[in-house]
Amino acid sequence: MELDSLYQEVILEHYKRPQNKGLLPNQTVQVHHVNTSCGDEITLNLKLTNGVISEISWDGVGCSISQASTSVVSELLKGKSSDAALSVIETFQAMLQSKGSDRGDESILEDGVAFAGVAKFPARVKCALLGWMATKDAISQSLALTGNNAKKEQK
Amino acid sequence: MELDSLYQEVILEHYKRPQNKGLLPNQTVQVHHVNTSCGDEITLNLKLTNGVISEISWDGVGCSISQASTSVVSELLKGKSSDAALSVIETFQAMLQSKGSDRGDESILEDGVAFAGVAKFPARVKCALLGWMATKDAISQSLALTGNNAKKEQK
Amino acid sequence: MNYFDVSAVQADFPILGRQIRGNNRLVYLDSGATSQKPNSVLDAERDFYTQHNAAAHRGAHQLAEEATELFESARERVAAFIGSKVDEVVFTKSATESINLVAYSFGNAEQGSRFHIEAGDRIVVSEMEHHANLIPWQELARRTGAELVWLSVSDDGRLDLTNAESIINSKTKVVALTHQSNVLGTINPVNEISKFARRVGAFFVLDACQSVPHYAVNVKELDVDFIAFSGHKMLGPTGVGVLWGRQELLDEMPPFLTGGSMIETVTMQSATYLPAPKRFEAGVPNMAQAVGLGAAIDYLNRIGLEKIHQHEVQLTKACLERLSQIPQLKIVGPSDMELRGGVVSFTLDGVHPHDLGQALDQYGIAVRTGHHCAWPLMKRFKVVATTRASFYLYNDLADVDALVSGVERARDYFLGR
Amino acid sequence: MNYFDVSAVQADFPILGRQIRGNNRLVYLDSGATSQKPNSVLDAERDFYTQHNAAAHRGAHQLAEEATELFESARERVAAFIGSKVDEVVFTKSATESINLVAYSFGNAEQGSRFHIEAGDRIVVSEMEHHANLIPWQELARRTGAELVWLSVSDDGRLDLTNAESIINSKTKVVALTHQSNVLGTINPVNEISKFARRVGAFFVLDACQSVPHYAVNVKELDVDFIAFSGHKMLGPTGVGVLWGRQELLDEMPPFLTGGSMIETVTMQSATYLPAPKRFEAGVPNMAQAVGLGAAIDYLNRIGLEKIHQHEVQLTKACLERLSQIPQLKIVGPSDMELRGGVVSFTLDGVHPHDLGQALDQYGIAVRTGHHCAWPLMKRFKVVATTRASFYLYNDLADVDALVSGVERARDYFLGR
Ligand SMILES: Cc1ncc(COP(=O)(O)O)c(C=O)c1O
Ligand SMILES: Cc1ncc(COP(=O)(O)O)c(C=O)c1O
Repeated sequence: MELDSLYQEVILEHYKRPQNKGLLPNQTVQVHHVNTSCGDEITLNLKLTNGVISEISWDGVGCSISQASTSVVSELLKGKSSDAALSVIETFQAMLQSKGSDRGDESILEDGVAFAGVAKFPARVKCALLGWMATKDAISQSLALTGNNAKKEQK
Repeated sequence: MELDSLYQEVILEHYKRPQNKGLLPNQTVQVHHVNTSCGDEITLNLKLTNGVISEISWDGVGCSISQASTSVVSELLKGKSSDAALSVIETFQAMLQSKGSDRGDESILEDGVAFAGVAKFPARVKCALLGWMATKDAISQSLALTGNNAKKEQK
Repeated sequence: MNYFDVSAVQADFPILGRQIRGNNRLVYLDSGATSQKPNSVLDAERDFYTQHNAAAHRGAHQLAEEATELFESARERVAAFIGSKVDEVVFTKSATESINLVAYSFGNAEQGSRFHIEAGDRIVVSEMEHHANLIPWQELARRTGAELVWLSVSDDGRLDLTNAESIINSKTKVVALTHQSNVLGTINPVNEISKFARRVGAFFVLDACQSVPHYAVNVKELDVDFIAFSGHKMLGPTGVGVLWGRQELLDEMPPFLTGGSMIETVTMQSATYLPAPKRFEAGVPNMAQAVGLGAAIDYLNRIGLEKIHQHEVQLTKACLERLSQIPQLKIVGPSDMELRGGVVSFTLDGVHPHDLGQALDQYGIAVRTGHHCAWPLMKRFKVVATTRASFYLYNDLADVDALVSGVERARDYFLGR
Repeated sequence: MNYFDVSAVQADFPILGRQIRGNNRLVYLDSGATSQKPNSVLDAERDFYTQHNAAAHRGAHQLAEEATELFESARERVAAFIGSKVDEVVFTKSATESINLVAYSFGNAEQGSRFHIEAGDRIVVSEMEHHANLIPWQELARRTGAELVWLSVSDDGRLDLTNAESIINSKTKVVALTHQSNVLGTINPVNEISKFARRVGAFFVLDACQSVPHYAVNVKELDVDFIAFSGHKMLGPTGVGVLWGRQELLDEMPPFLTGGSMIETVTMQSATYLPAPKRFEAGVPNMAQAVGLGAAIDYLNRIGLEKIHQHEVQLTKACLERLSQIPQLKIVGPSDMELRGGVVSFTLDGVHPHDLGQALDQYGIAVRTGHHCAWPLMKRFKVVATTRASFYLYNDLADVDALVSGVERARDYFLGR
C-alpha cells in the first residue's frame, strides 16, 4: 500500500516523539520559516560554536512530514561542522527533488532516507524540506554573523 | 451574387455623387461622429428653422456605405419637421438592426431601402448608421438648444 | 431523494471516469477550488476554434463576424443568468481580476470623481474574505492612504454584525464582502449588510465566486453595485471571469487595463474610451473561454439551479450529520443548514489536514487542505489549516459515504498505531 | 520552394476546410490579428480538462499534482522557446495584460524604488505602437506626471532614429517599443535602440506580439528587460499571454493583480508576496490555456521557426511584388524584405478599405481592414485605414494569388462601373 511507502514507520515515530522540539535559549540565530501553500510554520534556533553546530532546537506546527523531517534534521546535524551539515542538506534536497529516482544514501542521511518516498508527491516535498531549509538558512546566517564578528575582531 | 445585394446601384451612385457634401455655414449645431472600429469620421451641420430641418450638410471620409448613407439621409430629411425626421431615423435603424428580416418601407425611407442588405453584415451596420446617428444627435442638440433659447426668452 | 438524474450528469463529465492512485474511483470533492467540465463545454470551445475562430470586434470578414456573434451571445447568456443588462457584463480572466479591476479603477479616479478614494476614507471588508477580496483592498488602502477595517466572525462562523453600524460609518467608500465563505460555507445576509452601506453611500462589491455556481443569484434582487465570479468554478473553462456592475457606474468609472478595442479615439498624447463593457475589455478577448462559459450556463440551466441547490443541501446535510459523529472531528463553520452552502471544513484532532488529505487522496478522494486562501480566518479560528470537502451537481451520497469512511480510515491509520 | 510540407500543415487546421460566403475556400490572411489552431493544441486542452483538471498549486491530491505539473511544464516550454529561465516567464491573459502589468507595477513602486516614476521622468514610445503598447504608458504618465515622448516614423515605414539620443535622454525611465509593427511589417533594430536606453539606465519593454510567433526570439540575444506576447497569435488558445522579465527585476517589482496564490503570509492589514513568477499570477491560473500554449510551441518547434520565417518571407516577397503591379495600389510600409515580417498593408485609390475587405470576404479572403489599433500611425500616413494581409505557416502561394486577383476583381467592381 502506497500510503505506507510515504508514511514510513520512522516518520510516524519522529512525528509522535519529535526530537529537539522546544526552543532552547542562547542560539546564534533564530529563523522563522513558513510553508506558504499550507500555512505550516517553524521557528528554529541554531547555535554555532567554533564552526560546529552545537545545538538545534525548534518549535512549530505542521503535518507529520514536516514535523518528523525537522526532528530528523535536528538530530542528524547536531555536532557536525557547518560545511558537513550543508553538504548533508544538499544530499537530502537532491533526494527530495529527484521525483523518486534517488532513494538516498543511508550512510549520510540516516533516518532521513525515510523521506525518499515523499519525492513522488510533489505537493509534499515542501513539507519535508521546511525544517531543512530553515536549518540551511540558520547556518548561513550564523556563518555571516560569526564571519562578521571575526572581521570586526580583526579591525 | 451577394456583393450586389449589399452594394446596390443606388448606393454606388450616392457614393460617387454624394449629396449635400461640403459644409454650409450658419448651422444650428455641428456634430462630429467617429466610427471607432475603423476610424471613419463625419462632421455634420444641421439647421433647424421653426422646428423644421432647413439644411443638412456634411463632410468626412469613409467607406461607400457610410458616405452613401449620409448622402441619402441628408436628402431625405431636409424639409421634414424634427419629429418626422426622428421617426424616419427610427424606421431606418430598425431595418438595419433586423438582421435582414425587415426590408424597409420605401414610402418612408425612399433610397434608404437600398441599405436593407447591410443588415446581414453586422460589421457594416455601424457604417450605414454613422450619418443617421450624427443627424439624430444633431436634431436632439438643436432641439435642446432652441428649447433652451425658448426658455430663456420666456424668462 | 433525487432532484435530477445524477448518474446521467456524471456521464457528461469524462474526468469522473478517471482512476486515482491505483484503481480507486475518483471522488471529487474539491469543486470549491475548481469545478469539472462537461463535454458540452469542451465541445463549444472546440467548435469555436475549428469553425469560427477570428478576432472578435476587429474584422469585417465572415469568421470575425461569427466570432463576434458567439462572443456577444455568451455575454447575453451570462446577463440572463444573473438577471442583468447585457452591457453590465464585463468578461475578465477571473474573479480575482474582476475585483482588482474595481479596486484599480477606483484608484485611477481623479479627485472630484465619486469613485475617488483618499486618506480619511474607509474601506470595509470582513474576516472571512478570500485573499482575492482582501489584498486588492489592502493595496488600494496603501496606495490611497485610506483605512481598512473589517467585520469580524463569530465562533459559529457567522458575520458579527453587532457593531456593523459603527464599522460601516460615514467615511466608508467601499464595502467588499463575500456572498458565501469558501471555507465555512456561511452565506452572508447581503441585503441586510448592504443597508449599512447604502445609508452612508458606500459602494458594495460582492464576491460571488461561491454563490453564482450553486444557486440563483439575481442582481435585481441583490442590493449591491458589483459582483465578481469565475467561470472555472461553474463548469466553465479556466481563464474567464465576470464582473457585473451597475451600468451607470461602469460607464463612469475610469478604465483599468488599456489597449486595443476599448478606445474611442487615440492620439499620441491621449485617448478616449468606449462605454462599458468594452471599456474594460482591452485586447483580443478570451473568446473561446467566454463561449465555453456560455455553454456551461446552458448546462446549468438545463438542470436548473434550484434543483442543483437542493441536491447540494441534501449532500451537505448528510455530510455534516455523519462527520459530526466522528468524535475527534470538529466542523469549522455553521453546523446547521441555515444560510449555508455546500462547503464543509473540519479538523481532526491529532491528524494534520495535510496528512488527512494525503490519506484521502490515496483512497481516491480529492479534498482541499490548507488555509484556502483565507489565512486571517484560519487565525481567527486558531487553526493552521482545515480539510475542506465541497459539493457540486455531479456528487452523490456515495461520495459522502466515501468521504466519511475515508476520514475514519485515515484517523485509524494515523492515531491507531 | 517548399521549406516544409505546407499541405500537411494545412491538414492540421480544421478551420481551413471551412467554406465562406457560399462555397468559397477560406483564404485566411488575418493571422496578425489572431492565428488559427492546430488539432494538437485543441487536443492538449481537452486532455487537460478530461484527465487532469484541478486547481494548480492549491491542492495535494493527485489531480492537483498533475494539473500543477502540466501547468509548470508549459512554463518550461515557453522558457525554452525564448531562451529564458523558467521563473522569468509570467503567464498573463494577453500581451495587453503583460504590458499593463509592467506599467501598473512601476506605478505601484514607492518613492526610492528604482521602478518609481514621477513628474520630471520621461517615458519613450514610438509612433508605430499598437494601442496596447501606447495607452498603458499614456495612463502611467497621466497618473505619475511623467512626460510621454516618442520616436517618429519615416515615410518608408522605418523608425526615425536621427534624434533618438535626444529623445531617450537622461530623464528617461522606460522605453517601450514594438519588435515588429503589426501594420507596416517593419522589424525594429532592437539592440541598436536599446543602446540608447542602456546609456541612460532606462528599462526597455519590448512588444513582441508580432515577432515571437514568426521567428526565433531569444531573450539572451535581445538587450531588453521585458517582452510581452500573446498565445492566440502563435497557434495557442485565446486567453493566455506571456510576460518575460529579467529575474532580478521581476523579483523586486511590486505586484500588480493581488489575491490568492501570490502571497507569502497574510494578515488582515497587510501581506507579503512570493517571488516571481507567482507574485504576478494571482488567482486560479488559466491552466488549460497555458497547456494549450505549450502544445502550440511544440507544434512550432516541430516545423522549426527558421523554416516558418523563410516560408513567410517567400510569401511576403511574392505578395509585395505582385501587389505593386496594381497601379491604384500603395503599400504602406517598407517595400523591400530588409528587416521586414509577413504583414502587408496597403491602400487602393478610390476604394475604401472597408469596401475592399467586404469584396474580398465575398471571395472567401479574410483580411483585416481599419486602423489596426494603431490610430496614430494611420494619421502619420494620412490614411483613415488600410487593408492588411498577414501570413503564417499554413498560407501558401495560392493564397497570395487569391489575394492579388481578389484585389483586382474588387477594384474593377468598385471603379469599373
Ligand atoms: C503589435 C501588437 N501589440 C499588442 C497586441 C495586443 O495583443 P492582445 O490583443 O492579444 O493583448 C497586438 C495584437 O492585437 C499587436 O499586434
Ligand atoms: C470566495 C472566493 N473568492 C475569490 C476566489 C478567487 O477566484 P479565482 O482564483 O478564480 O480568481 C475564490 C476561489 O479561489 C473564492 O472561493
